[in-house]
Amino acid sequence: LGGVEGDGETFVEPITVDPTNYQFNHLNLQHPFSHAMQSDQLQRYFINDGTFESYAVNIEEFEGDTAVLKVRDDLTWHNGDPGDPVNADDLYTKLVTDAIIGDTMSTLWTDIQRDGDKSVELTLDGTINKNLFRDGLNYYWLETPFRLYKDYVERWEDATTDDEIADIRNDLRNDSFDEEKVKGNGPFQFEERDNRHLKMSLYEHHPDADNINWKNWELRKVSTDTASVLLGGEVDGIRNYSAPETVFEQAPDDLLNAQLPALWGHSLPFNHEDDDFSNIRVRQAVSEFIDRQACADNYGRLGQPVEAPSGLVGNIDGQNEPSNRWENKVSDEMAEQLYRYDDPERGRELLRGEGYQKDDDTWYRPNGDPFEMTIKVPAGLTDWHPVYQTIVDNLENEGIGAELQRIEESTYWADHYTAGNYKVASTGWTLQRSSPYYVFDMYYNIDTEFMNLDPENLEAPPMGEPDGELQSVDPRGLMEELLVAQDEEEATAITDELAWITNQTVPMLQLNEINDPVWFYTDDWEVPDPDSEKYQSKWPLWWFPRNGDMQAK
Amino acid sequence: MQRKRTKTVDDPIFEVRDTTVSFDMERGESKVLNEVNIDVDRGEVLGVVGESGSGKSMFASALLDAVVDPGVLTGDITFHPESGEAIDLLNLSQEQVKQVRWEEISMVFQGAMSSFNPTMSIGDHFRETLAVHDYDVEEGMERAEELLADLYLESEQVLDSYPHELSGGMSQRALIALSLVLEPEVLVMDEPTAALDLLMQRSIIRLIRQIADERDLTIVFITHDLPLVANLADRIAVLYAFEFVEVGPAYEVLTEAKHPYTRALLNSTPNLETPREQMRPIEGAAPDPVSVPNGCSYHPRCPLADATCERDDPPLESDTPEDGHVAACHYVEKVPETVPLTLQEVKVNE
Amino acid sequence: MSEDHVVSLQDVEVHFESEQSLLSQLRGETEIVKAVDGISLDIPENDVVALVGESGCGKSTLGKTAIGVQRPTSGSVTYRGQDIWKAKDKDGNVEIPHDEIRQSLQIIPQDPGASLNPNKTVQHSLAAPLKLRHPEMDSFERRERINEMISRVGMSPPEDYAKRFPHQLSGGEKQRVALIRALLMNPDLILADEAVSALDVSLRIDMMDLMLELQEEFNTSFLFISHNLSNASYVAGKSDGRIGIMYLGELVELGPIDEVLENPKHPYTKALVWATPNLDPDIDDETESPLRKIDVPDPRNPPSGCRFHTRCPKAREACKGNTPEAVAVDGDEDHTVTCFREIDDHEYWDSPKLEDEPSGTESEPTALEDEPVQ
Amino acid sequence: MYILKRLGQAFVTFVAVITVTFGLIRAMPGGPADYIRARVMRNRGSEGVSMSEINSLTEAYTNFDPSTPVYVQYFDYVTNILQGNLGQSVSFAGQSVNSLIIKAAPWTIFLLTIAILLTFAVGIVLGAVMAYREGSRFDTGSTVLSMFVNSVPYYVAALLLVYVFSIQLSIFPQSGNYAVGLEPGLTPIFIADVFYHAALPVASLVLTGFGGVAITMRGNSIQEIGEDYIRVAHLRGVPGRRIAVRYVGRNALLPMYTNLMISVGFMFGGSVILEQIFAYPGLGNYLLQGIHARDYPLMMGIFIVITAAVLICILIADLTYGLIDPRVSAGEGKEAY
Amino acid sequence: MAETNSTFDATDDRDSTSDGSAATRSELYKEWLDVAVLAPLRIAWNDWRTKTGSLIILFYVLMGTVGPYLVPAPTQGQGPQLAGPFQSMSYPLGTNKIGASLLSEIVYSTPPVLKMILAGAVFSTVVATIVGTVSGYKGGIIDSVLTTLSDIAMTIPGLPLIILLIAVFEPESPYLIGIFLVINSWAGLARSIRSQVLSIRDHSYVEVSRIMGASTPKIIVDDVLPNIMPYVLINFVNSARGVIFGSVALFYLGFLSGFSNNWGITLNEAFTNAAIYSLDGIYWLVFPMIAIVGLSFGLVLFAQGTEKLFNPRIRARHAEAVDDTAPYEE
Ligand SMILES: Nc1ncnc2c1ncn2[C@@H]1O[C@H](COP(=O)(O)OP(=O)(O)OP(=O)(O)O)[C@@H](O)[C@H]1O
Ligand SMILES: Nc1ncnc2c1ncn2[C@@H]1O[C@H](COP(=O)(O)OP(=O)(O)OP(=O)(O)O)[C@@H](O)[C@H]1O
Ligand SMILES: [Mg+2]
Ligand SMILES: [Mg+2]
Repeated sequence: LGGVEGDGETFVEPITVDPTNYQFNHLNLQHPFSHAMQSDQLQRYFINDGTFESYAVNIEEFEGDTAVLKVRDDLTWHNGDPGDPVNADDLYTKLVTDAIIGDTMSTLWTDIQRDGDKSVELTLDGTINKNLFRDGLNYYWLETPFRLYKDYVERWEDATTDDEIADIRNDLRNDSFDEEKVKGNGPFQFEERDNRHLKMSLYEHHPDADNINWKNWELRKVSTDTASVLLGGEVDGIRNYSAPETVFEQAPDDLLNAQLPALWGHSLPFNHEDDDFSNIRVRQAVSEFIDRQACADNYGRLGQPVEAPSGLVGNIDGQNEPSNRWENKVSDEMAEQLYRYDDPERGRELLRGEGYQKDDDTWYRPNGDPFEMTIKVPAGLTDWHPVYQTIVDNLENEGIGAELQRIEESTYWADHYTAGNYKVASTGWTLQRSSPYYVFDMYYNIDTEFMNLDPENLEAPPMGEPDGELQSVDPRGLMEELLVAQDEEEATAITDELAWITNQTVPMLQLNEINDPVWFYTDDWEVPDPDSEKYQSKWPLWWFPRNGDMQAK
Repeated sequence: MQRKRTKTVDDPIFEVRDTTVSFDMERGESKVLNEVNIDVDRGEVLGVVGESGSGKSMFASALLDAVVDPGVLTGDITFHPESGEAIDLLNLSQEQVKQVRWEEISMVFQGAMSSFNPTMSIGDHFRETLAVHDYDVEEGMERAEELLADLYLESEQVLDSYPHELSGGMSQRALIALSLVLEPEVLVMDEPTAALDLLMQRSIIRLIRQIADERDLTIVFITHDLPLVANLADRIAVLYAFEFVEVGPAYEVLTEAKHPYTRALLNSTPNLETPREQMRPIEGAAPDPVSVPNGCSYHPRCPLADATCERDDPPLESDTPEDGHVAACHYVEKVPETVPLTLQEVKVNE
Repeated sequence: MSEDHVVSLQDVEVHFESEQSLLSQLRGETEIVKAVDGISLDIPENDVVALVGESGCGKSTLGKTAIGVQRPTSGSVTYRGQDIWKAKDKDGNVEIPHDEIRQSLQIIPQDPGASLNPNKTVQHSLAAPLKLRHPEMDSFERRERINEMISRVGMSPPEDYAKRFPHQLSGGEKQRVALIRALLMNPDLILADEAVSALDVSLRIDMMDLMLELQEEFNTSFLFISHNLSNASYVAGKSDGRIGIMYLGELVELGPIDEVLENPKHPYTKALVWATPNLDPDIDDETESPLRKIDVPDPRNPPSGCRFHTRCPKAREACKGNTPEAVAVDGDEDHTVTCFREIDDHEYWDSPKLEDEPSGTESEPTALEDEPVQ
Repeated sequence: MYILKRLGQAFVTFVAVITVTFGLIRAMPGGPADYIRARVMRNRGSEGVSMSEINSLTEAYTNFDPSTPVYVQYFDYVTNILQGNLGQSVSFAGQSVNSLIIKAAPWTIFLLTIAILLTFAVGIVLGAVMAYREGSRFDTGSTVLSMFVNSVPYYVAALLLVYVFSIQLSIFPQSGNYAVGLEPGLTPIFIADVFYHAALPVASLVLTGFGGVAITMRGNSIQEIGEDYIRVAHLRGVPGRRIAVRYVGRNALLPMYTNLMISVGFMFGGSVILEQIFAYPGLGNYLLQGIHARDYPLMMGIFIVITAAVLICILIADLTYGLIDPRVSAGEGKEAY
Repeated sequence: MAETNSTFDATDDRDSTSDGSAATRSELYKEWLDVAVLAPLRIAWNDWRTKTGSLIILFYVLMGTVGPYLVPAPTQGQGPQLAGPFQSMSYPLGTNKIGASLLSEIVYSTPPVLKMILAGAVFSTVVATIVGTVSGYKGGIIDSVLTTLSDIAMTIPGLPLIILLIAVFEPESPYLIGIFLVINSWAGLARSIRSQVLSIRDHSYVEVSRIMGASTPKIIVDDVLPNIMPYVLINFVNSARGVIFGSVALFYLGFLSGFSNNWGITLNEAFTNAAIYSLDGIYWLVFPMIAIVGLSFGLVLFAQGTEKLFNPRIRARHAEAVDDTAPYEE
């Protein structure tokens, strides 16, 4: 049993696309090939304590409105022996292309200059919270050789209007490169591909190549049925696979799983233009009826209920280890105060208070119609369904008519969720960033449109008084403040306020939080023990080889 | 070129004894050929006549031991080939079956069209038949072409055709040629012309006659159309209700039929000679094989019938066996009077 | 065009584009069968016309044209003076609506097996014409009338027969039911297309008698089609009707039955008479076939001139080139024949006899008479 | 001219199908960008794609200008197709639909050809034997079996086969078209491996498909056995084996020829789900990806290819049936009643 | 013109019937009942295939109609999660991941599945029969148009087309989904009905009806349809089977939207929860499979036996009102 029969020379990882379909512009989101072993990440993020460790790029200077980033000295592009050094142009290209596609990071600086051979200097917009800046760099890989993106970079430099930028973006998104042109700088370099696999081989000139005692890293096309791939031992490891219960039970002895503190979860977004759910009290009432413990249980062993839905923290009192790290983002006081929503009786009172009535075990709206709703879920994401089915059952039990509507996934996102075409729907939330800013970003910037929410005109009860008089609040304004908050204390205060608002207004109800597990076959590979701290950084699979934490047996 | 008109059977090629064909049906046992006895003379043309459902086809099948499932054939049928031992047709070995069928006795069916495999050309049928009987195919095909030509067919064209490309008359003749390609001694023809129009029927009958004479064939010719065999057959056997009721030389059966049924049949047959006013239909209907009347099976329709007829089945015999004309009737002597033959009367009156 | 005639056919032609094989289609050949080629025929009320001819000569087509089921390619078919197809197309002044014409011209099909809907009881099959013809009748009246008719044709008890499915009837019985069905429409003309040919010889007289009896009772005309002269002569003879002899789409001889049978003029008619078997063993029957060829020529490519010339024992060169017209026999307008031999001074008599083509295998026909009959 | 007429008809059908599918595909909600959006939404940051990209994606990834009227797009598209150019895939950046199809089609065709041939071979032989032993216990048993397998959906069979043969027994591979790392080529090892990988998908089609064929074949054969010419052939002394093959078998088979061709279309449709289960890189797989990704050109391209394949099969069936079965003369058309 | 009531006199007959007309009426009714209803039932009962098939179908119909009253609706927490089968009467077939009883899920899936089947099978059969008979019987231009139409429908690959249609229209009602699932499967059936009708319309009894002046719809219903009924019925069942297969497949692929429970959803849930990978979990997969296969097997069995229902020979034998001692059997 277990793992790909191997000579200890090749690590096999699953993919579900035909490798020949890859193109090599990672910015074109249509089947891009960009692999963390092929290019180095700028920095490493430790989820448990929210700290960072520079890797490919170091923040040399962060003072006032300048930040200087420097590429690691010994880093080279896979370009023969010993390759071209990665230099300032390449980092510059990374940041510029990021600006072209308009990621959050680019909103943090106003100007960019190359600073010598290896460094880039950014002029920041006002006083930016350093933590937030670091967090912005978090998911950056140095995968943009200047050679390749030269045109776009130059066009961007010349561009003056938003329309021009949009054009460049369009072209960039649509461009595709073939395999010859693209070079990475990570420990493994592209070797060959056919329609079953893509092979990368060890790049000996990578600074960490010495830590790696095997030759190849292979991506193998496998069935979309990950359970069978894993249990069938077609691979040596899987990065993050939220396996169903059976897989845990059936896992052979040499199949190790470690749960990462990479949190995400389900939530129940409300349509804020809906007759019922535009009312904060109705949202709260419905939240009271929902048994989040059951939602989490029904999701499976990786799920934990969100104790106090606040957008920010999940299991606020730390039952779930990984979420402890969020404790220091809000004040202890606030952690206490956040409302728990586990009192159906209060829910009933709230509803009655808004003119709803319950007769014969059925709730009626103020206008006399039965209180009913359809919960929309993406049909293909069957692992989501138990969670929402649980909500349906909770609501039905309470006397609120509820149905689960399964909708084809692309249609769901395109025509229902992002079109704001629902009463209640389903979506995920994530806590994979170190700064609360990025979490609230989802509630008050990105998904607002989809929820028909107006984040500048919300009403919430005063802090600590869930039943108090509603007053208007402006979470988006608070986020602006958070962006430039200079010290921890100030940041915590703002975060407290945002957490409270989110906890009370329930723009969407957080339901559960889920750990991502990583899987390894240990018969051929030596990896740290599942309890090890080493799993506390995001994506151990990428970091273990580089750090020498993983060895071929 | 008048052929000998046999009176009695001197040299039987078939001896059929107590032959019965029965089917087990939901409604009861159905004897569709009931203990029939008849001899067929070598070289004669025996016409077997009877109305629809009287068992004619069963008789034909019995002669080839080819009764369809689940029919059961019992009795004795002995076949005397020109040379060699007599063969018990109902107990053939595998080898004998192959030898007897088509090589000694062959058969032409009612629907010629449906006797050919629709997906094989006519020529392939010939070649196949020759090959499976281990005949020399080339030689056989020459014979086939001759046969076809004798039947006024353009042999090459016909051999290349598929069955559906031939008209009814053509396929019937092709089938006759096929039945003769192995030069059998006996040809059993079950209503070979029923589906054709008269001109074609007559032409074919004439050809059959010719061929029979040329090749010394014995022919058992089955039809429901009495006039058709009137001039072809040497002897005529009349089937009624699964039994032979009259057998005799053709001339005699036509002019002085002994059985009331034969007479009624003659009177009811449309023809140009009998004055129209005097043609008479036969009263009543033919019996169902499951419930054949007791006694003489014709009694319910017979003007002569009395208690005897209801009780006793008359044997097929004659006071004057030497003329070979036998009938199964208790009152043979009363028949001419009670059932006059209209055509003969008219002629006498003339 | 007389209004006395139930149906009157005027120069009717029916052409079919024959079904073609793939190959001939590729070659772009379109083949036309002239199933009926210029026939005129009047059928008066209460009359019987028998049509006789070989298979494929167009009898059924002509019959169907006469009862307005087959649209003629050219020529007209009138019902009591009303052009049937104009009525159908509502063309011009329609005096008799097509529906009425439709119901007045009926058929008894050839195959007793196929003539009744196997899924319907006799009762059901017979109720259909009554429903159409007498919508006012209720189901009891219908039942009654049907039972009357069933017993009328000698099937009793009628209640029992009414309940049967076609497979529970004998061929003769089926044909009787088909006859009743046609009669229940109360038609003026019934086309009996080979209606007795499929029956046992012994049942034919019975059936024909029944038809004639009912024909008289109901005052219908009959167009009786058969390939068998005996049957045709029986039906037409008993009702003083006429007989028409068809050959390859043409009416080659037409006249009162006894006239034609006793004095057949067309060589083809003679051949038919020859082919009719006789019951009298004293008639010597061993004469040679009066045909030079057994098979009918391909109707898609009929012979030129007189169409019969390829098989006619009397054919001469003249027959090849010219097409004969119908002429009255001995001045009797009722008896017409299309043969040059009826015209004493025709060039026929001077042209040489046709020899068989080399492929012809039939033995030389024995000439019976080679001089015009004076 | 039958052939020309038939070709014309096929062409009309083809254009109609293009039109219908073009219309339907354009009516589908969402565009190519929405698929990316869906991917981002689903994974909410656990991939390297930033959430803020979501809102910038709307107009990227369309290969047609939404401002040109639909009929112009349609016209352009049809023109291109008629020139054999199926366009550029949207979701597979840098690849033309033609090249994707050329890559995928052989696998689907390979799988389907084997499956169809085996299905028919097994079904026909079984059906014929059943007919010969009509009424026997073998016949009854096989009939029940045939009906039973006929009522099992092929994907259910596929799942069960996977469970038994690849998960429990590990005899057959569960997915893919050939073993990883094998050099494609006409080497015996490669060919053997391709068949090895096709075993389960083919088996699931064959196991659930042969029953229907067998029942049809049985019916046809029984009817054939009752024909006069079979009796005559027996009387002619034609050996039983030859009658079984040349007479009954062949004649019973001929009417199924058209079925065979039509079943091609059905199987093409069915390959979508089968290839999904077995991760087989055929047309169905790409079609599904195309649909998910709202890759219009790819969807259309595969639709057109499948349609054309079906059309060609039906056309071949129609045109050759007359050659195979001498009874049939092509052509029809009678006057309207 | 001929007279209607010619020579024969039927007065006595008429008397006798008018006397007993009340009796006759009920007799008539009985006779109809016997021939049209009881005889088919007897025939069905006499063929083990139809009998078994009918029983199976009846079982499903009961499950779909009465079932929901007998079995509680599936909700989470009816039992422990992933409890195996045959352990408790409250979840006899075990529970799924959220602790809902599998039996409840299967039972509550039945009504929508039956609705889908009914709508789909009725739709495809009716459309096919109408198109097939009309184009076969009418011929000419109508035929050309309808044939081209069904050719087009037949050529479009089925499952992909259905996926597209469902993506475009997002049908929610089971009836509508049923119809979508057979959106082009009627075409093949119409084509073969057409070719059968082409030969049936040349039967002489059809010709006679036409000559009698019966209307086209009447001829089609009376003379043409009964002949193709066995075939139509078999295809009705095939479409029904197609609907089951198709719906399960689409739920499985995640394309079908809709609220209802469905065996396909259960199957898919079981599959995505890797039930297939353990003997303990396989029940979750097996029961919906049994539900799917069982119903389609029942339908197939039923259809295979039904030819006889429309065979007048057999019908006559089983009808008491019809005397079957009539001798002529061909
Ligand atoms: N397979 C069968 N099973 C039961 N009865 C049969 C079978 N075949 C024929 N019969 C019956 O046997 C009897 C004789 O049939 P047969 O075919 O010999 O009649 P026939 O004289 O040839 O009639 P026809 O002139 O119609 O051909 C008929 O009553 C017929 O119903
Ligand atoms: N619908 C049709 N389409 C094409 N050809 C036809 C059609 N009906 C008849 N024919 C052809 O017309 C000719 C005359 O046919 P018809 O049926 O009138 O002959 P018939 O004298 O009734 O023959 P039979 O005695 O065989 O019934 C035949 O050559 C036939 O093939
Ligand atoms: Mg017979
Ligand atoms: Mg005819």
